[in-house]
Amino acid sequence: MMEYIPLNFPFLAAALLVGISFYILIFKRNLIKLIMGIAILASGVNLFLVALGYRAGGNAPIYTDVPEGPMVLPVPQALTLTSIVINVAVLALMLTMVILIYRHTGDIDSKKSRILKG
Amino acid sequence: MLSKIVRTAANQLIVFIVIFGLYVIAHGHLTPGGGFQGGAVIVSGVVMLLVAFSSKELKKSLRERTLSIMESSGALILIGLCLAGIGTVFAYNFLVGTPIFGHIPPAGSNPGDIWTGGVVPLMNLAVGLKVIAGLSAVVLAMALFSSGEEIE
Amino acid sequence: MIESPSGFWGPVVWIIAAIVALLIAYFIQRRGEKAYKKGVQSETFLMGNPKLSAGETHVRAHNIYWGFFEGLKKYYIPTIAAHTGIINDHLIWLIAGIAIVIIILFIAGGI
Amino acid sequence: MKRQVTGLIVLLVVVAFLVLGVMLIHPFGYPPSDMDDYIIENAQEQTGSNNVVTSVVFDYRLVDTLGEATILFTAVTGVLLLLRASKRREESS
Amino acid sequence: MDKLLTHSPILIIAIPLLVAFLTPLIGRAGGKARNTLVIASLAFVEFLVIILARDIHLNGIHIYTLGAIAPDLALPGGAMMPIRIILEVDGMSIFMGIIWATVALAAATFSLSHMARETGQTRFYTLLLLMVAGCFGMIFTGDLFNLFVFLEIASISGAALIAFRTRFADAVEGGFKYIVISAVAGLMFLFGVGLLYAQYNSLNIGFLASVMQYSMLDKIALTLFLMSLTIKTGMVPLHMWYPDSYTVAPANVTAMLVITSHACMYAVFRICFTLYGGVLDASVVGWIIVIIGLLTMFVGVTMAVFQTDVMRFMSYHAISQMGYMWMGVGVGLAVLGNPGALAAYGRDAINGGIFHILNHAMYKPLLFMTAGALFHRTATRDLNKMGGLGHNMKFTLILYIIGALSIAGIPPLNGFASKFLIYESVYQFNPVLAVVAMLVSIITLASFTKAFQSAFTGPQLPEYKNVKEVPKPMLIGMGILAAAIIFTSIFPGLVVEHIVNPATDALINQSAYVNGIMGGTP
Repeated sequence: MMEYIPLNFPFLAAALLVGISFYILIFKRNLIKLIMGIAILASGVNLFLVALGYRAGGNAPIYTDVPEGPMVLPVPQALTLTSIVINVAVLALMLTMVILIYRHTGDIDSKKSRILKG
Repeated sequence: MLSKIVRTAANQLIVFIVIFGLYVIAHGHLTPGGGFQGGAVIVSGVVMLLVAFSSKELKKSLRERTLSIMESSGALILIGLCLAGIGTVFAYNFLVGTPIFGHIPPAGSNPGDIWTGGVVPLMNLAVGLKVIAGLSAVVLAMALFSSGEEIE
Repeated sequence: MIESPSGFWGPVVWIIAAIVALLIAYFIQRRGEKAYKKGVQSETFLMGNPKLSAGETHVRAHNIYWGFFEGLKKYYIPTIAAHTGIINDHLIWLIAGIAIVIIILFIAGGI
Repeated sequence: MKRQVTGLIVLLVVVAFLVLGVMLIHPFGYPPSDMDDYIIENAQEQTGSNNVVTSVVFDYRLVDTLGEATILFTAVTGVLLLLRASKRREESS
Repeated sequence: MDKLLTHSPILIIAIPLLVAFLTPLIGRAGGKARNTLVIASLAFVEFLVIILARDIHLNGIHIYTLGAIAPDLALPGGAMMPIRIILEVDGMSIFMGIIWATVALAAATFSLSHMARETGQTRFYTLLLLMVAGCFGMIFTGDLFNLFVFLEIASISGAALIAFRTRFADAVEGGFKYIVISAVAGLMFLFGVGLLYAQYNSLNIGFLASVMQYSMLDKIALTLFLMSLTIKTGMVPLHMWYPDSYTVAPANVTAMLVITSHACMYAVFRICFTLYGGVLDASVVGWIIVIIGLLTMFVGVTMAVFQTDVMRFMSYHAISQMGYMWMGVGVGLAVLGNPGALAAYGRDAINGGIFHILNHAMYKPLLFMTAGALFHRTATRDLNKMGGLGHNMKFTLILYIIGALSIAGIPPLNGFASKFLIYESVYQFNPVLAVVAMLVSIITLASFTKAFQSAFTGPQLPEYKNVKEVPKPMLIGMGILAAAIIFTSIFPGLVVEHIVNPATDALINQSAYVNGIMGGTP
C-alpha cells in the first residue's frame, strides 16, 4: 500500500478540495460564498471522478486519427459531463434564490437574513 | 451599453463564436465535444452580447417566449428519439445500419465519417438547441431581473 | 386480519366490539336523569358577569399545553436553541453525522 | 467560539477519513476496467460513433443524459418561475 | 397490452417527462387543456403502475435494459457485467410506485383549485410532472449514478416548487435551504458512487452487490450514502432544515415532498439491504438506524407540541412518524444475520415499518392538504389566529379527523395496524423502544387534539363568518387519500399480504435481486 502513495496525488487533491469546501460551508456566513463553496465541492467531486478514469499513457477515447496505445476509461468522463451540467443547473437556481432573498430582506448573511427558526 | 468599439467588435465576433459552437455540436460524434459543450460555447457568445449591449437591447431580439419554445422542442426531440426506439427498447439506437447516419466506421483508428453514429448526431443537435435556449433564457432572465425589467 | 408475533389485529372484530360498547353506553345513558333540561343547563355559568364575545372565549393555540412546556423547560430550552435555522449549522450537523457514523463503523468493524 | 471549535474538529475528522480513503484507491493510472474495456472495444461497432465518450453519453447511458437534459430544463423552468413578474410582490413589500 | 406491460417501467418515467416537456407549449392554448393533460397523464401512469404491480406479484422481478436489443438482456454477449443502465423493479420498488402514483394524482387534483389564483401555473405543472418523473426514476432504477441523476431532478424541481410563492420572503428562504442541503447531499452521494466505481468498475446495484467486499473504502462509501440520503428524510439530528422548507411550500407540494423523502428512505433501504446486504455489519448499522429512529420520533413530536404554525406543526409530525419506519426496519436489519430472530420478530418489524410507510404516505399528505385548505380560505397558517372553522368547512373537518385519528394510531384506522406490528415486534427486540414508541403516539394524539381544538372548534369567529367550504377539486384530491386510508383500515390483511409482504421479501431476499441481473451466476 505504502509504495502507491506518491502516485495518488490527484485523488489527494480532490479530497483536499472537498475539505476546503467543507471549511467554507461551515464557517462562511455570506450566502454567495456558500454557493462558491458548493461549486468547489462540485469541482472536487468532478476531479475525483475524472481522475478515476485515467490510464497511464492513455489517449483520449476517440477513434478519429488516434495514435496507437491504450485509451483512458470513457465512463468516468461521461459521468463527469453529467455531473457538471447538473451543477450548473443547481448553481443557477441557487443564485436566483439569493437574488430574491436579497430583494426581500436586504441582506445575504445567512444569520441576518434568516426568518424561519425554532 | 458599452462603447462603440466594444459593440462593433462583439457584433463581428458573435458570428465566429456561433460557427465554432455549431461545429462542436455537429461533430460531437467524431471529435471532442458535443451538444452540451457546443451549446455552452454559443451561450458564451450570448453573454458577450449581453455585456456589450444592455439587457434591454438584447430583449428586443431574443424573446423569452421564443427561447422557451426552442427549449421545449429540443427536449421533445430528445425524448422523441428515445421513444422512437421503443419498437425494440426505449433509447435503442435504431438508426445504426440505415442510410441516415447509419454508416459503421472501420474498427480502430480512422479519419472519421460524418454519416456515422445513428441517433447520436441528432441527439447532439437536440441537446445543443436545448442548452442554447435554456442557458440564454437563464442569463437573460437574471440580467433583466437585476436591472428591474419585466419578465414575461 | 394481521398476524403478529403475539396476537392478531382485525378491524372488523374491533368495530363490532366498539358498536357493542357504544350500544351499552347508550343504554346506560338512556337510564339517566330525566329532568335534564336541554339547552338551558349547557349554558356557561358566568356568575352574572357580562357575556364575552366569540373571539375572547376561544382558547388560542398558544395557550394549550402551556404546563407541559413549562414542566419540561430543561429539555425544551436547549432543544429549541439548537434549531437555529442558520444554513451553516445544518451543514455542520451533516458533516458531524458523517464523522460520527464513520468512526462507529470503523470501531465496530475493526480497522 | 464553541461552534468554531466543533466545526474545526468535525472538519478535521472528515477530511482525515477522506484522505485515508482516497489513499486506499487503486494507484493512479491503473484502474480496474472490465466494463470500460468492453465499451472501448465495442462502441464503434454497436453505436457507429468514433467518439467513445459520446457513445457512452448518448447510447450506453442515454437515460443519464436524458435526466441531465431534464435537470437543465427543470432549472430553467425554475429560474423563470421564480423570477416571474408577480403583481402581488409589490403588495407585500 | 403485452407490449405495454413489457415497456411499462420506462413508460412510467417517460410519460410524465414527455408531458412535462409538452406543457409549456400546451399551456399557451389555455389552462383547461393543460390541466386535463396533466391529470390524464397521471391517471395513465397510475394505471400502468397497477398493471405492472400485478405482473410483479405474479412473475417476480421485472428487468428493463435501456437501449439493448431486448429488454431482458441484462448482460450483453461477451460481457461479465452489465454495461447499460438497467431498470429493476421488484416488490419494494413497486410498493413505493403505487404510493407515489396515488399521491401524485391526488396532489395534482388538489392543485387545480388551490393554485387557481396564482401566476405562473404552466411552469408549476411542468415542475410538478418533472418531480413525479424524478421520484419514479429513483424508485425504479437499478443503477447508482442514475439514482443520483433522478435524485437531483426531484430535488431541483422540489426546491423551485417550495419557493413558488416568491412574494413571501420565507418561501424563498425555505427553497434555498432545501436546494443547498440537496446539492451538498447529492455531491456527497456522488463521491460515494465514485468510491465504489473505483474499486469494482461498475455502477449497477445488482452487480456491485455480488462482488461487494465491505473494505474500508466501502465503509466510507456506506457512510456517505447513509448520511446524504437520511438528511433528505429529515432524520434527527439532521432535521432542522426540514420544517423550514416544508412549512413554506404550497400544501400540495408539501404532500409530494413527503413522498420524495420516502423515496430517499427507499434508497437507504435498498443500499443497506441489497447493495451491502450480504456483507454488511448488520447489527451495528441496524442499531444505528434504531437509535436514530428513536431520537427522530421523540424530538419530532416534542418539537411539534408547541408549534403554532399549522404547516410547521405537521412537518414536525412528519419527522416524528419517520422515526417509526426507521425503528421498524432498523430492528429487522439488526437481526438480519440471525435467522431465528428474523423469523420470530424481525420480519414482522420490517413488515410494520414498510406498512407504516404506506399509511404515512396516505394520511400525512391528507393532513398537509387540509392545512392547505385552511390556508386557502383563511390566508394564514397561524393556529393562534384560527378558530371555529368547523362551522363552515364541514368536509375539511371530517377529512382532518380521519387523518388525525390515523396518525395518532387510534383503532380501527390504519395507523394503528402498522404501529401495532411495530410495537409488538420491537418489544421482543428491546422493551424500552416499544415503550418510547407508545409514549410518542400518545403525545401525537395530544398535539393533534390541540390543532383540532384551535382550528375547527370553538365559537364562530367574526373574521371568518363568511368562510366557505373549499372547491370541489380540492375535496376530491383529499377524498382520494381518505378513501385509501379507509380501505387500508378495513382490509389491512389484504394490503399486508399483497403489497407489503412482497416488499419485505424483496428487501430480505438479496440474492433474488442479484440473480435478476446476473442470471443465476454467482
